[in-house]
Amino acid sequence: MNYEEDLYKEIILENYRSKKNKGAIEGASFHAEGANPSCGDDLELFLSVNNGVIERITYDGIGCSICCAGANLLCEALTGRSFEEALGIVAQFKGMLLEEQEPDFDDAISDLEAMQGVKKYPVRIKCALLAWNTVEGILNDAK
Amino acid sequence: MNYEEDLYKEIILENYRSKKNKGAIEGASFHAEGANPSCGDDLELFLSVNNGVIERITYDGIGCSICCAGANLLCEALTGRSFEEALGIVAQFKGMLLEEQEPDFDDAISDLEAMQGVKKYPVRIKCALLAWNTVEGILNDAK
Amino acid sequence: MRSSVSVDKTLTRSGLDIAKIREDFPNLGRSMRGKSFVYLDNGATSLKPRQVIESEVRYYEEYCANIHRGVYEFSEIATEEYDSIRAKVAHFIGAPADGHVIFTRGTTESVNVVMNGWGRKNIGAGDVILISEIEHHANYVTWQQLAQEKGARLEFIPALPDGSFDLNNLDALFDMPVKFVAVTAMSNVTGYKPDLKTIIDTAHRHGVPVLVDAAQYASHHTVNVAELDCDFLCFSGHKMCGPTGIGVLYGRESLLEEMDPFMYGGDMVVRVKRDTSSFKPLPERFEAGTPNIAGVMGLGAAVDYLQGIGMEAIAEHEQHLIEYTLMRAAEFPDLISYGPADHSSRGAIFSFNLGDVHSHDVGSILDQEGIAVRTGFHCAQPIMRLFGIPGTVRASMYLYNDIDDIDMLFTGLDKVRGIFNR
Amino acid sequence: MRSSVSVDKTLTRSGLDIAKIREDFPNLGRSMRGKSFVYLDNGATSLKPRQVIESEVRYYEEYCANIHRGVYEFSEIATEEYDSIRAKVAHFIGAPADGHVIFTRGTTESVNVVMNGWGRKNIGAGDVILISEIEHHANYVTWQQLAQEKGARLEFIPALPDGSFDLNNLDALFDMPVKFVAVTAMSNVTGYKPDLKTIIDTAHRHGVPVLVDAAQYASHHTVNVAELDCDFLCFSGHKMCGPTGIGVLYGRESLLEEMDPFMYGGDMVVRVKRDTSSFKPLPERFEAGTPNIAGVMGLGAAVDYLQGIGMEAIAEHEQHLIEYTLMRAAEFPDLISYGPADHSSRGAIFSFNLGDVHSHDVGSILDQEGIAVRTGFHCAQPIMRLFGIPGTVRASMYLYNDIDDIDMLFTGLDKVRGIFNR
Ligand SMILES: Cc1ncc(COP(=O)(O)O)c(C=O)c1O
Ligand SMILES: Cc1ncc(COP(=O)(O)O)c(C=O)c1O
Repeated sequence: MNYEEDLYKEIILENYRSKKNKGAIEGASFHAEGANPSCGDDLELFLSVNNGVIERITYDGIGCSICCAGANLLCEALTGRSFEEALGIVAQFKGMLLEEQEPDFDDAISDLEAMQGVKKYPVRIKCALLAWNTVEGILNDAK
Repeated sequence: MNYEEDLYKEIILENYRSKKNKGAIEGASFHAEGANPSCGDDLELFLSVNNGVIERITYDGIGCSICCAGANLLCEALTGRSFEEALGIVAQFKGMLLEEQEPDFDDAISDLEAMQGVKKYPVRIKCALLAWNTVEGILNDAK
Repeated sequence: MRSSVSVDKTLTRSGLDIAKIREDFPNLGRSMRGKSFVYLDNGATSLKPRQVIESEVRYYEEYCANIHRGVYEFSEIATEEYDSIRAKVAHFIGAPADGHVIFTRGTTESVNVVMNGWGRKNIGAGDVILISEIEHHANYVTWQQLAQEKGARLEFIPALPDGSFDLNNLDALFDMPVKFVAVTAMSNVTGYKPDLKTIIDTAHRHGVPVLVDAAQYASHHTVNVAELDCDFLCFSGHKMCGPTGIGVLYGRESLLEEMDPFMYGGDMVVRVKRDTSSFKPLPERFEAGTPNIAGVMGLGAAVDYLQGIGMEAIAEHEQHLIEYTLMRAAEFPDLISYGPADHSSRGAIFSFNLGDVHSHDVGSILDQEGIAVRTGFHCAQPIMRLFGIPGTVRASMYLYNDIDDIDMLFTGLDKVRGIFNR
Repeated sequence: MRSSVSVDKTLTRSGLDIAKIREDFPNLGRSMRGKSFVYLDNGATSLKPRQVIESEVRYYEEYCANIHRGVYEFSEIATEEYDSIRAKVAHFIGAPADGHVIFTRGTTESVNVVMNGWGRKNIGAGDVILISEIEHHANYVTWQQLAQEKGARLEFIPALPDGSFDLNNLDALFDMPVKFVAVTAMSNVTGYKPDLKTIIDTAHRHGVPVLVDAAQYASHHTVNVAELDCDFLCFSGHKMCGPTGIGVLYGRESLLEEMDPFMYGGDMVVRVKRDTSSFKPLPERFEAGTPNIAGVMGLGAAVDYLQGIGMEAIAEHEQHLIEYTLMRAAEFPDLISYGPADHSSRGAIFSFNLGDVHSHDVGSILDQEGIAVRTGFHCAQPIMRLFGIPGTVRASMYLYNDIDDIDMLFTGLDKVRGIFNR
């Protein structure tokens, strides 16, 4: 087990550093906050939705690399999805980290599999999932 | 070390059983209460004093054998004494149990030496001294 | 010396192998005042098995770290252990969720957490707090002081001369403006176990919550708070083979949710602003500051230990001991024993006086014979007033006691009589 | 691996033989994540020396009994030990009498005992409670909640950007209706040690009592409450080589005497009547119920251990460590360290951030290298607001840390930069 390859692999660091989906959306259709107080992770999610489709999704706030990478991957994966599709991806992502499910994402979002290594570091799982749990709340409330 | 000879010797049990000095004095010149709550010792002392001399002294209440024997011995030893003499005897008795003092009581009150064995049983010392500390309070306040 | 022909005595009805159990307790191998040690003061605190001591040592030696705070392995292990023991305790008492189990220093703190958090908020002038005269001071003085503070009234479930309850007119008590009931599950003086179910059901019919002081009960019996339907349950680790300094408060979720925290500090807040703070959910809200982590580890080991032996078997074994004790007591005409004659409503606590010998003298002579009992009022002055006595000698038993211990107690009492009847 | 050519590094200026001291701590021989273990989270809790662990085991194995209650030998021994440790602690902090030392679960409970007993009685609407923004939540939220409850106001000793105090206009603060001052002796974030003497003397000139939170201070420095002239002093055993679940509240006699008890129960009452009770004198009045007896035994052993080594030598050794740490930190241009630049007012706590790497990542990578530090806001959100940051990485040292530990920390930080600068 090598944490540099599991936790701090290139693709995670890239997603962590990416500013593409960072920042607020003015007049967002949905907005929610999520925090892991004991870790110092504190995020906001913004969704603009049109005709039941997530047109744009961004995050803002402070979090560790795993948390931010998880948030950026989420934004990438859920853009252009319907709520139904989005919930499916969330379920698959959480299943990968919380249960024994082998991930089997569409090619377009296969980057999500990069987070599988987090599973070996139980305390970091909640970092990886912060954005995902937050969006799940939004999607379920909106149903 | 044999507790039957130190603690429960005949002379202590006799003093414990003696009812001679037990009971209240109506219209006593002095009266005080003393208790060791954790042991269940709870005594009252009554003194009738005339011309600076203790004419009669009694105790009442509940206490273990060591406590009651100590009280009865006190009544015997202090009857007929001036406050000055009484305080001297109290000091000598406490010195015997609390310090390294070898007892050297007058023949008339040499029974007090029977209590010396209590010294080997530290938790019982406060039983033996309950009446003595109480009378010391009375005598000092009256000075 | 402990007799060696006691096979049939140690293999009791309950099927427990007491001789083997005794090997787990390092204290039992020792001598006191030069005599082999007989421990009959379990009502005050229990001895600790090796397994419990070792679990504390393991925490200190192997993964000593604070919980809920570290990003490193040892802190993670400590946190996981701590949380898993909360789950274990919740399971042990049949609590519906882990979050309803709060770790305290002991029964006394548990009762005070409820007095402060629920009592101070809900009890006012003219209200009645219903307790009993057989309560330990922890479950008496606490409510008495709240009543004083608030101008409320303390009232009592009627007690019979033997210290048991008369529940015939229980319902009528609730004609008074009763706001809270606090009652023991087992008297630490007589071992009497009230019919809690009736008390709780009656109180609930009148919408009144009930706190159960299980300090003496939980160590000897299976507890199921869901079945019992009590609102609060309090007990102490040190009386159930666990360490000192750790105890439990179980609370019904809806009541815990409305309670003020007992203490403020780290680990119980989410966000601290200049003038306000928001608090964590249950149970953290009630566990400010660094808890007794090693104590929790030890408590977990104690629960494992007791469950490994079986609470039913322990209760049965002790039932056997108290029956034997009361049978032997009947041989002493000058022995006055306190508590209900009906064995089935009694735990293994034997309170008595020997003629007019003061309890302190009895205890002191037994001590010289290597036998540990407690004397005095046992932090329960109200029941002493009920009995009209200043104190008792109390022999209280636990799973490792056997018939030999009881026989030695009575041999000791013979000695007392020998001395005082000289 | 720990380097073996470190003789000159472990024999520090203070003359302490750190290699020998390290042998007393079983944890230090262990490995974490497969690396040799470096413990730099002493601000959260300290490791425990063998001597402390053994003293608890000895109590459990040899004379396990409740205190103040038994008439038998083991209970007498336990009671004597317990009382003698109170005297030992009183001596350790220079308290004028044993009765002014109250055993609690830890600093958090100590502060809450004062808030409840003194604060609730003496602080009312419009009054000011003077604290600081560098307080730990235990000494912040507690007073904040009291202020909320009473309609009182929380005000702060002014803090400079580095987290130290500006005491120039201290006197003028008392133009406000200040009723109580609560202040830390050493920040758990920066190690800053305020000039307590000035604060206490000024407060006293205005007739205001001062509580000192010595949770971080007492483990590393000689404390003398008589010289300091503080009114209350709070600290925790677990941060000073002692067990979890035990702490101390020192109080000035006249203030303790007027305080309401925090908890009610056994061992703190003299007489319980139907509707009223009379309470025991100090300190028992504040120690209801069975205390953490084993914890007290361990605390006694911890005091012996620390005194055997010498508090002055410990403080000097740590001064050396923090100076070395800050010197090495200067090599990292992207490292931002928090706290006053003046070493002489700082204990051995090193809080920092590395560029814009989140503290959790730093801590996590250090963990993988076997190094235990703490990350986040350290139960001190107000000082984080002052610094304008969400958290820090904190390395906090103790007597068994050496230069090697610091070097390994910086090697770990190199690793962090390597990963994040790829
Ligand atoms: C300065 C300070 N005060 C108070 C506390 C609280 O101490 P405890 O958690 O032992 O109650 C701590 C430790 O976390 C601290 O560092
Ligand atoms: C019935 C009962 N309630 C409460 C207590 C108080 O328990 P603790 O001293 O562990 O807080 C005891 C034990 O002394 C007890 O026997």
